[in-house]
Amino acid sequence: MNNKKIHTQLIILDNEEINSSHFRLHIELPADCPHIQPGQFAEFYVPPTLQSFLRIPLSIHFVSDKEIQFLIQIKGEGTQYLKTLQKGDKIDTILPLGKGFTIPTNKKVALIGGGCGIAPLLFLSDQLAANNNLQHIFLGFRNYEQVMLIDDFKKYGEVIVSTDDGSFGDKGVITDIFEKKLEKFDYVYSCGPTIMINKVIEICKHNNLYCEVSLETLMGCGIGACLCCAISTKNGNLRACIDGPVFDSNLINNLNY
Amino acid sequence: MNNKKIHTQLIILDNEEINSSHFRLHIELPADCPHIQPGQFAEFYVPPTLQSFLRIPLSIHFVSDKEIQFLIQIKGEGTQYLKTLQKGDKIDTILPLGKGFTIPTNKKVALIGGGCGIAPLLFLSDQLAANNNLQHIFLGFRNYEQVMLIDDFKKYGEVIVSTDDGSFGDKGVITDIFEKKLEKFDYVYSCGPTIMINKVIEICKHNNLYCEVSLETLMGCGIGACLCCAISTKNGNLRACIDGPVFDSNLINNLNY
Amino acid sequence: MNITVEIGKLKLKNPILTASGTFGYGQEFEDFFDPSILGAIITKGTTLEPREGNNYPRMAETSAGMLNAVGLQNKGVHYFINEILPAIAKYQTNIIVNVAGNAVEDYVETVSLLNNIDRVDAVELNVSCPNVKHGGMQFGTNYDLLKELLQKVRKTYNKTLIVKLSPNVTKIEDFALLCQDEHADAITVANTYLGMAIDINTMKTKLATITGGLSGPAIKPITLRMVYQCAQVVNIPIIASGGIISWQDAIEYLLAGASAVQIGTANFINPSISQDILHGIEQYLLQKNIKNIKEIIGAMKSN
Amino acid sequence: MNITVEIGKLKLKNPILTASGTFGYGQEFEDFFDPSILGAIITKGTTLEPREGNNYPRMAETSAGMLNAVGLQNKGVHYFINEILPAIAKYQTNIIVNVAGNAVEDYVETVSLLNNIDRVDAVELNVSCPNVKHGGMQFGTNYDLLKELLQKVRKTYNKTLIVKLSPNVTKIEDFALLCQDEHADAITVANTYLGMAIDINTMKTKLATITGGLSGPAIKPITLRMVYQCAQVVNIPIIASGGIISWQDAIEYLLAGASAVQIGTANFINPSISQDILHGIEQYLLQKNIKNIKEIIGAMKSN
Ligand SMILES: Cc1cc2nc3c(=O)[nH]c(=O)nc-3n(C[C@H](O)[C@H](O)[C@H](O)COP(=O)(O)OP(=O)(O)OC[C@H]3O[C@@H](n4cnc5c(N)ncnc54)[C@H](O)[C@@H]3O)c2cc1C
Ligand SMILES: Cc1cc2nc3c(=O)[nH]c(=O)nc-3n(C[C@H](O)[C@H](O)[C@H](O)COP(=O)(O)OP(=O)(O)OC[C@H]3O[C@@H](n4cnc5c(N)ncnc54)[C@H](O)[C@@H]3O)c2cc1C
Ligand SMILES: Cc1cc2nc3c(=O)[nH]c(=O)nc-3n(C[C@H](O)[C@H](O)[C@H](O)COP(=O)(O)O)c2cc1C
Ligand SMILES: Cc1cc2nc3c(=O)[nH]c(=O)nc-3n(C[C@H](O)[C@H](O)[C@H](O)COP(=O)(O)O)c2cc1C
Ligand code: FES
Ligand code: FES
Repeated sequence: MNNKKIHTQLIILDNEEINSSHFRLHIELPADCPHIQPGQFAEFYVPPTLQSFLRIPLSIHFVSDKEIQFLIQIKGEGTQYLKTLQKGDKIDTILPLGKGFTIPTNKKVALIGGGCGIAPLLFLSDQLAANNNLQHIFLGFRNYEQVMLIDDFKKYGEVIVSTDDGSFGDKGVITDIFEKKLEKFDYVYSCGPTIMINKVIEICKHNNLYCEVSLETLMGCGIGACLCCAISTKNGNLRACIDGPVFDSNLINNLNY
Repeated sequence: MNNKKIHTQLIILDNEEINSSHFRLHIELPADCPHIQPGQFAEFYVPPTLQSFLRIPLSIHFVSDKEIQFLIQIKGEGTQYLKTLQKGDKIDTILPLGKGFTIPTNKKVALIGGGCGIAPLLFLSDQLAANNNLQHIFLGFRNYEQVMLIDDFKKYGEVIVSTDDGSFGDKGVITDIFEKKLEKFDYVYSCGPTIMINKVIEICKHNNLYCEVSLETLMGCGIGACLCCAISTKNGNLRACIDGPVFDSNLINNLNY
Repeated sequence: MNITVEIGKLKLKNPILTASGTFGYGQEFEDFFDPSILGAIITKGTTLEPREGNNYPRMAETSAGMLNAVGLQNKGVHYFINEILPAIAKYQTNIIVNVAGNAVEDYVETVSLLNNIDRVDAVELNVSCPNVKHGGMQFGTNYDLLKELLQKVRKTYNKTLIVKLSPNVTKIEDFALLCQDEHADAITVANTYLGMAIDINTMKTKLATITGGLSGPAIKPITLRMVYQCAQVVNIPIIASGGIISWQDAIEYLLAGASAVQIGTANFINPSISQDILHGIEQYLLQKNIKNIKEIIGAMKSN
Repeated sequence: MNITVEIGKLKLKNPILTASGTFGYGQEFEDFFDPSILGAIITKGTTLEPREGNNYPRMAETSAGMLNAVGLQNKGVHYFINEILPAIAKYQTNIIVNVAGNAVEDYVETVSLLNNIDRVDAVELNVSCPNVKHGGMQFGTNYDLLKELLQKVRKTYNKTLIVKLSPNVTKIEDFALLCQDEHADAITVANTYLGMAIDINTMKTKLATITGGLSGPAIKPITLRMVYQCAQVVNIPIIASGGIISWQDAIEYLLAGASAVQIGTANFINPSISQDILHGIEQYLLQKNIKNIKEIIGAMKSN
C-alpha cells in the first residue's frame, strides 16, 4: 500500500453550494493518488493575505474513483478564497495527511457529527458500509437552515437528525439524542465542536463503548514538523496532524479549547 | 475649478493588450471627476501580497469624455494584478494627484518620451493640440518589439521614433536624435528613464530651452504625507507626489537614482 | 456610549490619533475626511532647525510592511509655529507636536518654544527615530541619556508630555517606568523597528541610509506585546502605535492596555482609514453592549 | 560553480539549512524531497530531560508571520541519541542538534553527551527561545549570563559550536562579539521575536502562554539588519534565520554577510521549499556568472 504524501496541483471539477455558509469542492483524483483513509485530511495553499499565510487543513469528505470531495464552512479569508474556485482552476494541495478511522467488518457502529464536523463522516460511512457494518448516524445542526447532506448519509444507514431549536428533526443537542438512543455499539465515531466531542467521550466512557474522535486544532504545518497542534493525552502531548486527527477517545484528556 | 482628489471605486471598461509587457486600462470616467491635467497621476489599490502592500502610482495616460486611460508596464506583482482586470471589474482609485504640465497656446513644443515614459505624454499631446501648439514628438524605445502607440501620437504632431538597436525608426537613443534635430522650442516636455531625463535637462540647459520633466520616484502615500518621494531641487527636497511629478527642469539637481 | 479618553491634561473625544510622519499636517487628508473627527493629530517630527532629511531612496516595501528613512525632513519649529499652525488651527481637535533633536539642548529649546503656544495641546517627544545619524534613537535606547533628557524637558515643558519609545530595546518596561518616574504624562509604544532591505540585482541597499524604520502590519504582534508589557508596570496612559490597519487591530491594542491608538502607515493605503477605524470601534462596543470604552482598556484575559 | 561554505570545522555542501523546530527531524519531509541535499539539518530544540511543552493553543497567524509557543516539547537528549539519531543517520548531510536548557548545568550536561556522538556534527546553542518560563531567552538577552554559559559549554564541547542569538535585544553586535570572544565557531542570527495576539471576540490572548515567538516574512527586514550589523563586527561565520521564503530572501542575507541561511516557517507552506531555494541560488550565481558563492557573502554595496 502506497501511503506516501503527495504535494501537487489539483484540478477543481465542481464547486457545489450547500447552503449560505457551506460549499463542497469536487477535485480531480490525481493519477498517482495514494490510498486515502476516512478521517485523513489535506492541506490547501491559498494566496496569503494580511490576515493569514499558512495552509488550510480540511478533512477529506468523500473519495470516489474520479474525485475527492471537501465540505467546507466559510470562516475567514482562506475559506472565502476557496469558495471562489471554479471548474478548471487549480489548487496546491498536500494529501493525504494524518491517521484515519478504524474500519471494522460486520459490526454495529454509531457516527455522531455536529455541524461541519460531519465532513469526514461521509467517507467514513461509505467505507463502513463497504465493510458491511450496521450504522446509526446521528447528525446535529443549529437549525433548519444549517441542516445538510441528510440524503447522502441515508444511503449508508439509519440517520437521526436533531436541531438545537427543533426546526428540523428532534429538538436538542445531538449528544442528548445519542444518549437516549444508546445501544451496544461496537464502535462509536465522532467529529464536531469541542463541547460535543467532550460529551461523546464522556457518554462512551460511562457506557464502556469504544470510541474514535477526530479533533481539529490550529495547525502550523499539518505534517508533524512544528508541534503546534498539541493534543493532551494519557501518553503526553501528541500531534493532531500525524498522531491524529483521529484518536482513541480513551487517550484524550478533557479538551479545554 | 474643482481640484479636489477623489477616492473611489472605478469600473474597468477595457483592458487592451499593447505588447508582451504593456497594456492599457480603460476606466470609466466617474461622474464627479475633478478636472484632470496632463501629467497628473492616480494611486491604485491592489490586494497585498508578501511582496508589496502599498498603492501603485500610475500616470494618467489619456482622458476622454467617457474614460480615463492608463498605459502600464508589467513590473512586479502589483502591475501583474492590474493586467488581470477585466471589463466590469472595479478598482479602488485615488485621483487626480500631483501637479501636471503647463499647457501654453500657439507655441512650438517638443515632447521626449522613453519606453513606458510616454504614458503621460499622450494626454499632454492631446491638450497641447487643443491649444494650438505645434508639436515635435520624440519617442525612444529599446527595439522594434517595444515600439508602441506611434499612431496615437501622429494625430497631434510630427513623430520621430528611434530604437536603441535601429530595428525601427532612427538608430540610437532618442536624446541624441532630439539633440540633432534641435530647434528653438518654446517648451520641452519629457518623461522616461532617469538617464534620459538627465540628458534632456542637460541639453535644454545648454540650449537655453524651458523644459518640464515628469519624475517617477518610489512613493509611500502619493498625497504629500510621507515625504518618501524626495526630489533634490534648488529649493531643497521637494515631494514628487504633490510638488511634482512635473517639475521645471531648472529646479532639479542631477538625478542619481 | 462614552469613547472619550484622557492623556495627561488632554481630553480626547475618541482614542483615534494619527501617527507622526504619516499624516502630514492633516491638510493632505482634507479631501478624504475631516481631521476634526480625530482624537488628536500628531505632526511630522519637528526639530529646532529646518532639516532636509535623507537622500533618496527613502523607502522600500517589505512583507506586510515598509521601511522608511525620511530622516525628519521638516522646516523647523519656527516655521511650524508661524506658517503651519495657523493653517491647521481650525481643526476642532487636539494638535500634538512630535519633537525631535540632535542634542538635549535642541529638545529643550524646541519644547520651550511650544510651551507658550496655545493651540499646541501636547508634545510627543520622539526619542526613537531610527533614521538620523545624531539624535533620535540614541535617546530611546539609552536609559541614562533618556533620563537626562526627560528631566530637562520636564522642567521646561508644563503641558501634556508624551514620550514615544523605541521598540529596539531589550526591555521596554524599564523605559516605560523611567518615563513615569520622570513625570511624563503618557508614553507612546512604539516607533519603528530598525530594518533593512537589499536589491539583489544591483546588490545595493534599498535605502540610501542602509537601514531604516520598519512599520506596518508586520510589526503589530511585537508592538502589541510591548504595550501589554508596559501596561503591567506603569499607571500613566499608553498610546499604541504599530501596524494598525483595521478597527480589530485597534481593539487588540486597547485590550492589551492602550488608552489610545495611532494610525500610521495605514493612512497611505486608505487615506480615510482613521474614520473607518473609529466607526468600527463604535460598532464593536455597541454590539458588545459596552457603555464606556474604558471598560475594555487592559481588559484582556488569559487563555 | 562552488557553493560550499564552512561553519567552524564543518564543511557544508551548500548554505541551505533547515531551522530548528520547523523541520522535525527531517523524516516528516522525506515524501517531499531528500533531506540529504541540504547543507545541514538542525533538530528541534533538545533538552536534558523530556518536556511536554506548553498548553494549547500554541500558535496564531499574523500578517506575513506566525506566533508560536511550542515551548521546547521534546523527548530529551537520551531519547534523541538512542531512538531518533539512528533513524536519521542515513542522511548524507550534517546533523546539528539545537540544545536548550533551564540552567547552565543542563546545557553543559547535554552538550557533553552530544560531544561523544559521531553523527552529531555540531551543536546550535539555543539561548533565545522566548517560549519557556525558565531558560531560553534569559541567556540570550543577558550578557553576563550568556558569558558564563558560553565559557562552561565551550570547555565541555569540542566540536563546532553555534550560538543562536535572540533578536530581542538593544544591540545584537555586543552578543555577537561575546560569542566570538568566547570561541564560538559561528552565530545564528536570530531566533523569533517576542510577540502576542488577542482574540477580540473572546477578549483572550491567542496563545496559552500569552506571548510567543514571531517568525515568517514579517520579521525579515529586522533580522536582515541584525545580520548586517553583526557582519560588521565579527569574523566568525553568521548563519541567518528569519523570514526566508524565497531564494531572493536567501541572497539578501548572503549579501548582508551571512555564510549560510536557515529555512524555517517557510517549510510549513511549501515542504520542499529548501530545494527550490537551493536551485534558485544556483541559477542566480549562474546568471551573474559568479563562480564561488563566497564572492557574494557580505558583498552588499551602499546606495
Ligand atoms: C484536521 C482538520 C480538519 C478540518 N476539516 C475541516 C473541514 O472538513 N471543513 C471545514 O470547513 N473546516 C475544517 N477544518 C477547519 C478549517 O481548517 C478552518 O476553518 C480554516 O482553516 C479557516 O481558515 P480561514 O482562513 O477561512 O479562517 P481564519 O481567518 O484563519 O479563521 C477563522 C476562524 O476559524 C478558526 N480556525 C482557523 N483555523 C482553524 C483550524 N485549523 N481548526 C479549527 N479552527 C480554526 C480561527 O480560530 C478563527 O476563529 C479542519 C481543521 C483541521 C485541523
Ligand atoms: C508618478 C508616477 C507615475 C507613474 N506612471 C506610470 C505609468 O504610467 N505606467 C507605468 O507602467 N508605470 C508608471 N509608474 C511606475 C509604477 O508605479 C511602478 O512600475 C509600479 O508601482 C510597480 O509595481 P509592481 O507591484 O508591479 O512592481 P514592484 O514589485 O513593486 O516593483 C518592480 C520594480 O519596479 C520598481 N518600482 C516600483 N515602484 C516604482 C515607482 N513608484 N516608481 C518607479 N519604479 C518603481 C521597483 O523598484 C522594482 O524594481 C509611475 C510611477 C510614478 C511614481
Ligand atoms: C514615512 C514615515 C515617517 C515617519 N515619521 C515619523 C516622525 O517624524 N516622528 C515619529 O515619531 N515617528 C515617525 N514615524 C513612525 C510612525 O509615527 C509610527 O510610530 C510607526 O510608523 C509605527 O506605526 P504604523 O505601523 O502604524 O505605521 C514615521 C513612519 C513612517 C512610515
Ligand atoms: C513552530 C516553531 C518552532 C520552533 N522551535 C525552535 C526550537 O526548538 N529551537 C530554536 O532554536 N528555534 C526554534 N524556532 C525558531 C526557528 O528555528 C527560526 O529561527 C525562526 O522561526 C525564524 O525563522 P523563520 O522566520 O524562517 O521561521 C521555532 C520556530 C517555529 C515557527
Ligand atoms: S501541525 Fe505541525 S506538527 Fe501538527
Ligand atoms: S509619496 Fe508620500 S509625500 Fe510623496
